[in-house]
Amino acid sequence: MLESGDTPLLRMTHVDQTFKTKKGDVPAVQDVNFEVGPGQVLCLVGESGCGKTTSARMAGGLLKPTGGEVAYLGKNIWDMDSKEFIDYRRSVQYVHQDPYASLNPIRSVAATLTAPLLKHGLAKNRHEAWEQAAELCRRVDLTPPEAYLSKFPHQLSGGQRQRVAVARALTLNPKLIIADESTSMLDVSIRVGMLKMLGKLRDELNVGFLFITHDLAIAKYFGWSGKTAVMYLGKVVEIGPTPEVINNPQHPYTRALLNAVPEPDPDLTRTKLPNGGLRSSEIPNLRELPTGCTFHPRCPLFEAGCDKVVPILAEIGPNREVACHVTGRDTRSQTDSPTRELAG
Amino acid sequence: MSDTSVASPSSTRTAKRTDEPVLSVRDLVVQYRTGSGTTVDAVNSVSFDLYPNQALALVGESGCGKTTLGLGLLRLLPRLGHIPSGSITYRRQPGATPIDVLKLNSRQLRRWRWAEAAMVFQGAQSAFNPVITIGDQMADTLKAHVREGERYNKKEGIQRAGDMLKRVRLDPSRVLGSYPHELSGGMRQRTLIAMSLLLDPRFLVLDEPTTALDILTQRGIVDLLAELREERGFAMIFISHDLALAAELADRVATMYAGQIIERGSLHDIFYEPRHPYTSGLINAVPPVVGDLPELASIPGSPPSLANLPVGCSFAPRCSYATPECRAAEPPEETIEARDQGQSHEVRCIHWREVHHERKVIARA
Amino acid sequence: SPGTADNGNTSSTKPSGSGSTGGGTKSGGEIHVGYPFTAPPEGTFNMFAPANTIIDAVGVPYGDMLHMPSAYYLWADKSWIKFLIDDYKLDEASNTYTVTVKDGLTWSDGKPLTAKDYVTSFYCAWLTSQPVWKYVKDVEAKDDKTFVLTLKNPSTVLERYILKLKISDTQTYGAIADKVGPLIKAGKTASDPEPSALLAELQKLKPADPITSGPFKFDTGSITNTQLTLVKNDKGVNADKIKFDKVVIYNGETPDVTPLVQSKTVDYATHGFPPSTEKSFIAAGIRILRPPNLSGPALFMNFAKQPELKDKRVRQAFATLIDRAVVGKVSLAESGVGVKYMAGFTDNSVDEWLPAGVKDKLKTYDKDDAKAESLLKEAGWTKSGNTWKTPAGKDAAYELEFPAEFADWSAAGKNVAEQMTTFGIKVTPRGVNFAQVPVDADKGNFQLIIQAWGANSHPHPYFAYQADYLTHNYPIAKNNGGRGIDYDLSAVPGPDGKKYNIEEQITACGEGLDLDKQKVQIGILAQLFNEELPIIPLFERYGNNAAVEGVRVKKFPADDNPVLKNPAYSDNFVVIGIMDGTIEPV
Amino acid sequence: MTAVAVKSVPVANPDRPRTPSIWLRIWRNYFLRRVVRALIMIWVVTSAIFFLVRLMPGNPVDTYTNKLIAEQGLSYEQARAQAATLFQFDSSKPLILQYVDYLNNLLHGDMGSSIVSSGTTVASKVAAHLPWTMFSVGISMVIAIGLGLVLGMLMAYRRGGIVDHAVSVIGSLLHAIPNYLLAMLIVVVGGVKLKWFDFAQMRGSVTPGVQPGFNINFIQDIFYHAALPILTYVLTTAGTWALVMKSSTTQVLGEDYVTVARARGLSGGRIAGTYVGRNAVLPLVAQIATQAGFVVGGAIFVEQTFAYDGIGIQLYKSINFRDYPIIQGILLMITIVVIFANLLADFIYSFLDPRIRTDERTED
Amino acid sequence: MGINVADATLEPAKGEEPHVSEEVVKAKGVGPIRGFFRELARSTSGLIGFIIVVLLVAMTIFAPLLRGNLKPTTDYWAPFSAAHPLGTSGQGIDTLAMVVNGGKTVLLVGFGAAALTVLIAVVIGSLAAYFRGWFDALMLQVADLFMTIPQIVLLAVMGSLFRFDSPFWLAVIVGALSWPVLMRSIRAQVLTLKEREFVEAARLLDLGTLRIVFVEIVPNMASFILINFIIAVTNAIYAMVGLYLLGLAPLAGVNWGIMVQDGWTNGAMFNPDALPYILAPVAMIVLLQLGLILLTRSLEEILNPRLRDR
Ligand SMILES: Nc1ncnc2c1ncn2[C@@H]1O[C@H](COP(=O)(O)OP(=O)(O)OP(=O)(O)O)[C@@H](O)[C@H]1O
Ligand SMILES: Nc1ncnc2c1ncn2[C@@H]1O[C@H](COP(=O)(O)OP(=O)(O)OP(=O)(O)O)[C@@H](O)[C@H]1O
Ligand SMILES: [Mg+2]
Ligand SMILES: [Mg+2]
Repeated sequence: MLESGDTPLLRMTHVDQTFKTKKGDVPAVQDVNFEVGPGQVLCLVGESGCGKTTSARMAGGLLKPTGGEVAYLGKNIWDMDSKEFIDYRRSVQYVHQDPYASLNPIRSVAATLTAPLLKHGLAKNRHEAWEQAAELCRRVDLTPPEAYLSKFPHQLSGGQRQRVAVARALTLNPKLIIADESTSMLDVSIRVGMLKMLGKLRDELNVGFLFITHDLAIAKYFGWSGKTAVMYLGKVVEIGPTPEVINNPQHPYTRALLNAVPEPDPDLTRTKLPNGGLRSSEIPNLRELPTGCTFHPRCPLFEAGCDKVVPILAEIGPNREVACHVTGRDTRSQTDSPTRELAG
Repeated sequence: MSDTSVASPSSTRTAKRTDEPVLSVRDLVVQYRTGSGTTVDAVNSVSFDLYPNQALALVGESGCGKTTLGLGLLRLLPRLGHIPSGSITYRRQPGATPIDVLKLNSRQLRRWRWAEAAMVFQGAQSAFNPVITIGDQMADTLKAHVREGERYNKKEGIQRAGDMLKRVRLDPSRVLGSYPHELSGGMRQRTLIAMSLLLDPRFLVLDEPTTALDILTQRGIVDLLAELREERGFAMIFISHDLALAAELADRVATMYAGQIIERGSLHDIFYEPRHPYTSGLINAVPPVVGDLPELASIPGSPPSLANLPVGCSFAPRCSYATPECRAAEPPEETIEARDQGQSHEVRCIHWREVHHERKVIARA
Repeated sequence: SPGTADNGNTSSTKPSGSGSTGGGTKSGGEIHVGYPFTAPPEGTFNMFAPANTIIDAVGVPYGDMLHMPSAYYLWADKSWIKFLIDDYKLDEASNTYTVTVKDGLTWSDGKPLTAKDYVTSFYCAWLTSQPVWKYVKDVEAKDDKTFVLTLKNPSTVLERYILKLKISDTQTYGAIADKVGPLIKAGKTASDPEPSALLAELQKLKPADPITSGPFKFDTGSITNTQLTLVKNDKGVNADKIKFDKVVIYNGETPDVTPLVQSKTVDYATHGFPPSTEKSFIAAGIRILRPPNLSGPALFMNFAKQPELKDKRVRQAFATLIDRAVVGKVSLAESGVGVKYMAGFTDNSVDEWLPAGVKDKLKTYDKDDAKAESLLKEAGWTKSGNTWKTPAGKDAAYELEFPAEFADWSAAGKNVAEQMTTFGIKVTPRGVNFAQVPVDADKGNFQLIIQAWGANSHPHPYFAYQADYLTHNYPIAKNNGGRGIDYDLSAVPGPDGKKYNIEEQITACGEGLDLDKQKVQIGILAQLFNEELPIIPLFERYGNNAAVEGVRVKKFPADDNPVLKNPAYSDNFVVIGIMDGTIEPV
Repeated sequence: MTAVAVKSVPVANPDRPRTPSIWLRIWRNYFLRRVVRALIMIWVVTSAIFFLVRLMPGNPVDTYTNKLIAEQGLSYEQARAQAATLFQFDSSKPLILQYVDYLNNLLHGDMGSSIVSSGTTVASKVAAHLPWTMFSVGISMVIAIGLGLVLGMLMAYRRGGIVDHAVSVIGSLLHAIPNYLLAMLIVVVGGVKLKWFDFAQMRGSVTPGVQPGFNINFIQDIFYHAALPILTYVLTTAGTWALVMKSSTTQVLGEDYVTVARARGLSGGRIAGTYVGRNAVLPLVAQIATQAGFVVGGAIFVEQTFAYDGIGIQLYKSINFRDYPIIQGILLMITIVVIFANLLADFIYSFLDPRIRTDERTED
Repeated sequence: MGINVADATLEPAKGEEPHVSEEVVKAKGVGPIRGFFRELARSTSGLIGFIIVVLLVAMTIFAPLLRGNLKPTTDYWAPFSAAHPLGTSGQGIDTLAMVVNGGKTVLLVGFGAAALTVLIAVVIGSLAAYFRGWFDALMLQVADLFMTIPQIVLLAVMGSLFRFDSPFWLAVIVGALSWPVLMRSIRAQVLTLKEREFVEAARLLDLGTLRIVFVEIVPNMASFILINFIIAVTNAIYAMVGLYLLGLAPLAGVNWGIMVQDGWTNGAMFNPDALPYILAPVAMIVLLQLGLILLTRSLEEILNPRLRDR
């Protein structure tokens, strides 16, 4: 799936994550496969609770998958020796979803930002680190930096915290950034600035992105040249180049998502179908997943048999895969390739 | 207000819009003390009225004081925040005696909160006690507001909590028994929304309630809120930076910038004829979801630091209409003619007449 | 001399039909005393149970009003108050000792107290290896009144052993005691297996309600770990004379009993109260009785570690530079009396035990810094600045160990250290756990250490010299894996220029029945001790018994009453006063 | 369409045996594993106590032998023999054999008998004294901890207020006075000088003659006697708890969920209890558990001062007498209780804090 | 502690120029001491506490100058008088002089032992909780062992083998025996704290385990540690007194602990004249603890930015 022969920065193969709780196992992520190369963007979209964060945490090495492999530059991160792992650690940065929890309450913004700089020798002394931290603040639109550097997280607004979190991820000049809803608390204007800044990193410094968002407009804007994967109940149900996924969605779930996007136009947005046209708005319980296609109870394209057979994520075109009996069949009948190919 | 009648879900809530607002805020100032004795005005002389059954969207740049305003309304400011001036008046029903929220004692305040005025917080991660189950926290909320002389009915409580969870599309059997850390970010947010509606409050402050939610769920929530509002007639203040959501939900919109409400008006007024350059810029910055990759317009410059506001109009440094007068004095709030009948439109910009907003035509797939 | 004791003596030697006649003096009074004891379950009424049992604790001294010894000794006039016996007689020819038991004595269960009970008691004493058996071959009851002991080697110390042995009842202990006779005849010793088994059996007895011979018995139901009550035994010895119905014994060591005395809950306590407490008692109008204790702390030196101390002039210098009176005062106020004669045994007995003329030859080592300096200089010590140097050229600096928990000894230790340091010999005080002190002493792990001189169990100087010379010196310390002070006892130059073997000398001074011969030996020992100072006695301890008058008890013996020459722990004067009715309730 | 064909099977963990042996399962079971560890711990400590006790300077036979020689003038052999029979303890027996015997007896539930007071079993001694200590210290701990936690929370709530200052001052004052001294001051000042109470009557654990049993009389009586020790313990420990609790509470009060709970209109009590208190108490659980040792060990000098019939003073005495079996017995009790209290604390902790619980499961 | 006190002092004043960072950076270099006092003054009671502690420490340092005569008189247990404001000891030494001179060892042992206790507890507790696994299990066992091994017995044995003569060794002994309780508390807190996302974030930045534990996590419970440190100071002092009382540490020299021991064995509490002898050292210890507790008020605010209100 990678254009050139590059080794992908990150590759997830058959990754599973099952949480054991006292009420039973929660299969939060099942059989997820994707890769992110340098300068590439993979947007992960999907319903709340579908396993985006869990996948991202596995990609970031924060959670050991219960099955499958997470590889960085071709090497399984859980088989790495400590030197390799450190290299991976520094090259892959992660921005947490909730900036209220991911900032240390007793460390000022300056302390948060200068610590990694000093630790990894990116700044020679405190003064330099301070300068760099100020620069980082400016990059995430926390201006003037002096007003923010000495603040503590509880003195910042949600969006300001989120920007500090992003700035922190940038300190080490990472090769891959995993951003979990990292612009969700920003207003449009600042968000655009941020995305532009990140886009520059992507284009000029070849930074790869695993970009989690629920906002398809952002996925579109930021991931236009990359790919978008749509997750549903722990599985990837559709994946492909972003323009195609957004402009020509195949999976009924993706279509529903797109139908539901609100518009900044009161008249227009109120004409949208409730539920994005789905049959039900009920999200099934992960512990008692529906049989067959897990989407079938909500699917507007439901057919007999959908509730019996589990659809596989099958190729329907160049770099496009969809896990749907109905739309998959329609498109595949032209291409005639029933078996699934795995990338790499 | 009598304490005993607070938790009644039964009374008729579908009150008609009258001249009596449920909440009227006048010249509210919220200050934070920071180190070395300085203070910042995170909310600066804010006034608005909230009528029953009305949805007021509060939009604005990150850090402009939306959360602070919300917290201030419920008197939930952190220990370093305080309200030096202004007033908050609450009226349970049209015609009821108004209550000065700033004068409630702690007991009255406790009864008032959540039963009359609830809030969904930004950052739902830390909004729940990490060591007890969601179910217990729900029950706590219900128990805290049982009417005097009555006893908390456990079965009914679970039933009510379960119903509410179902409405935010969560599976009660799973969520009630879970600890907060076992839920995904979005699930927590929905749980918090469910909890906020548990007691049928008269007005609701929702602080970016859907930021962590996917579009379908967001939509579900928005629809749900609309539906519940219709059904129960509560008013709400919907804090968001997402104009599209506001467009979907609100009747009225107020735009905040650097601690002040710089423009407020009806939904249509704000979206179709915004008179403040900032509002206009904000609307233009929303990226469309369909079509080819557009060049995004953003407002030039960065938001000012509250500690260090420019003299005069605080938006002036970023404003293309700005003139020396703007930098000389703070612009007063002017009431201008509204598009919708019976609505008002206020703006803090001396150049409002010059501002002409181009309505974007959104191409639909 | 006249006085209460004399009266007691005469009255108690008169046969008295106990309980039946003349008991008109009952007034229903109580006397409260303080003493540590061990409550059940481990505290038992078994008189032969090991230490740390209830009887043992009550045994000294109030238990004497339960299980009586044959007689009480009056130390001032060296006579016996005979409680259970009419007479005792030594027959040197047949090497026997005959004790005649009083008529008409009964146990609290109504059975008569006879010579048979004496046999029982002495056989049990054999099992428990009581020292009396060092001198006795066998015992028998000739008839109900006549108890005969056949002696191995007669000795002057024996009388006290026989008369002070508590007589226990055959009812309780007879069955076991009966098996002892054959064992003795078979030539067994107490440590042989059979007697050991028998002893174990004896010690396991747990009499539920002890049978007593004295005027009191236990109120067994009321015993808690804080107090126990003795109630009148009307059948007991002198029951008719006793003016008290109850004796309440409060359990506790000094700090526990102090507030009880302060609040006048306790009328009489034998505890050694530290000076500050004593001061507060006096301030509260509580009387302090000061019976002798015949011993006290001494400074022990480690000769193996400090060869410079082997020079007797150094020790004499030490004795001269330390103001012993001050040490005594600091440690026990009026009850710590600096040792005067340095004879190795109590100053009180110097007149009694020393042959004429010897006393005058004893040096008294009065505080005299100049003298001490000259002695040290003679011994080759030098002084530079305020610091003495030993002949080896080292600064004279020692560490003085003492038990931290004993208020008087630790005060003494600190004071000695202070005085010596002031003099220019740096002594660092070091209080350590009291259980560790004797171990250190025996093992020789010390430089200077405070231990006891003298002996309070028996007035004979033989016992004092044992403690002074042997206990923490190699003869006994070797058993504990060390050489103690390591003072050479084999050839000590005497006043007459002869060399004496101290061990032999000590043995000789306690042997035989010829008191005069013993005194000669004691005289030599006293001079040897006085000249050589193998240890430096610091002060002689007197009791500072608290006595509360006017609350429950009318009066305790007056200060000049010779009965107060009796030590508090044996032949206690309050017991005597209760027994003969001279101590009365208010 | 045959879309079923290649459904990928999650990679199973191949090196995990199918049916683990019972031992493996026990090992895997977190709770069981902790219990086994605790038992091993008890054995280690018991052994350590055994040898340490014997390493203490002096032993009962030597001490007694010395006494006999000194006071009764026996020969060493004589005295030694007598002491040996008296104590029914042979110090010449190889230590390791004594140890094996001891362990063996322990396994059969026999803690041995006192060597100083023959015929007294360790079990009877513990049974006679432990209940008093547990009663007095137990009650005081409950009161002190309860009081301390409440005061601590109050202080944190009213940080800088009068309660805060008052409790800080009084609490640190009382914490800085050692309990034995306070006990003595209570006796001297309250009992002797001011005569607030009849100290002589209150000494001990029961009034002589009061029959034990479940009757008002007895219960009243034991509370009457325990009042002073309890007062002492409470006064000297409550302040400490308050101070620790205050700092813990201060941390929790800053948490967002407390603000949210306030917003939810929960009553102050509920917030204080379930939202603040419960979270603030978490770090204290371990400290509270270690007090278990105190509950069974008592305070030597306090028990002595009030002549309270507890185990602490017995431990002290037995150490002074070098009564090995008694020392071992009492210390064994303390060990067991402390170890199990810690174990319990761990379980309680994981119960109180679900975040740890799941963590435990995924990791083990 | 990992908290950078200077950081906390950098609240910008209103109206600062944009390029203020230069000055701020410089302020970092010069200001710690002045900054420290400014922080201290945050709370009046904190300042009072600080003054008390400083005075006590100064008293012990300058003791010989203040009241140096420790020579005995013949006036034993003398009551209050002008010559002896607190009376005299049983040896006739001026009690006030003893109190003034007797602080040094006690403070050394108290602070030393408490520092050791807290150091061991924090290091082991936090690392054990952070790493879990065998290290945690092992450390828990060791802690349990230390907690359960009877100290009287252990000390009696050690006392017979070694000499705890120097304050240093006393501090080591006391400190080494009292860490387990705090260690368990710290461990419990770190167990929760390390699950926080900000710890994850620090790990992602590869800040290094030690830094994560001691700079990111541990300072979050600084005030808890602080209060425990203070309690440990007093506890250590009384543990030392306990050693004296049980005769396990040598009584040599003048110090508050020995005064308490000596007063106790000599029944000083029974005699009003002697009472100051035992109560005065206790009062000093009380004062020390009080000073420290008050001082925490300021320190707490320095360490926890959320508590600052001025
Ligand atoms: N405790 C505080 N002390 C000082 N300043 C504070 C404090 N809390 C918030 N602020 C400041 O007040 C301003 C308003 O914050 P607020 O949280 O209300 O913003 P917001 O509009 O909700 O922003 P966002 O959309 O990013 O959540 C921010 O600039 C923030 O830095
Ligand atoms: N520690 C855990 N224990 C049990 N279940 C968990 C745990 N963490 C996550 N889950 C469950 O796994 C599922 C996926 O969670 P995840 O956080 O990945 O969702 P998400 O896609 O990020 O959702 P959102 O957009 O709402 O953040 C959810 O159902 C969640 O409840
Ligand atoms: Mg998520
Ligand atoms: Mg906000």
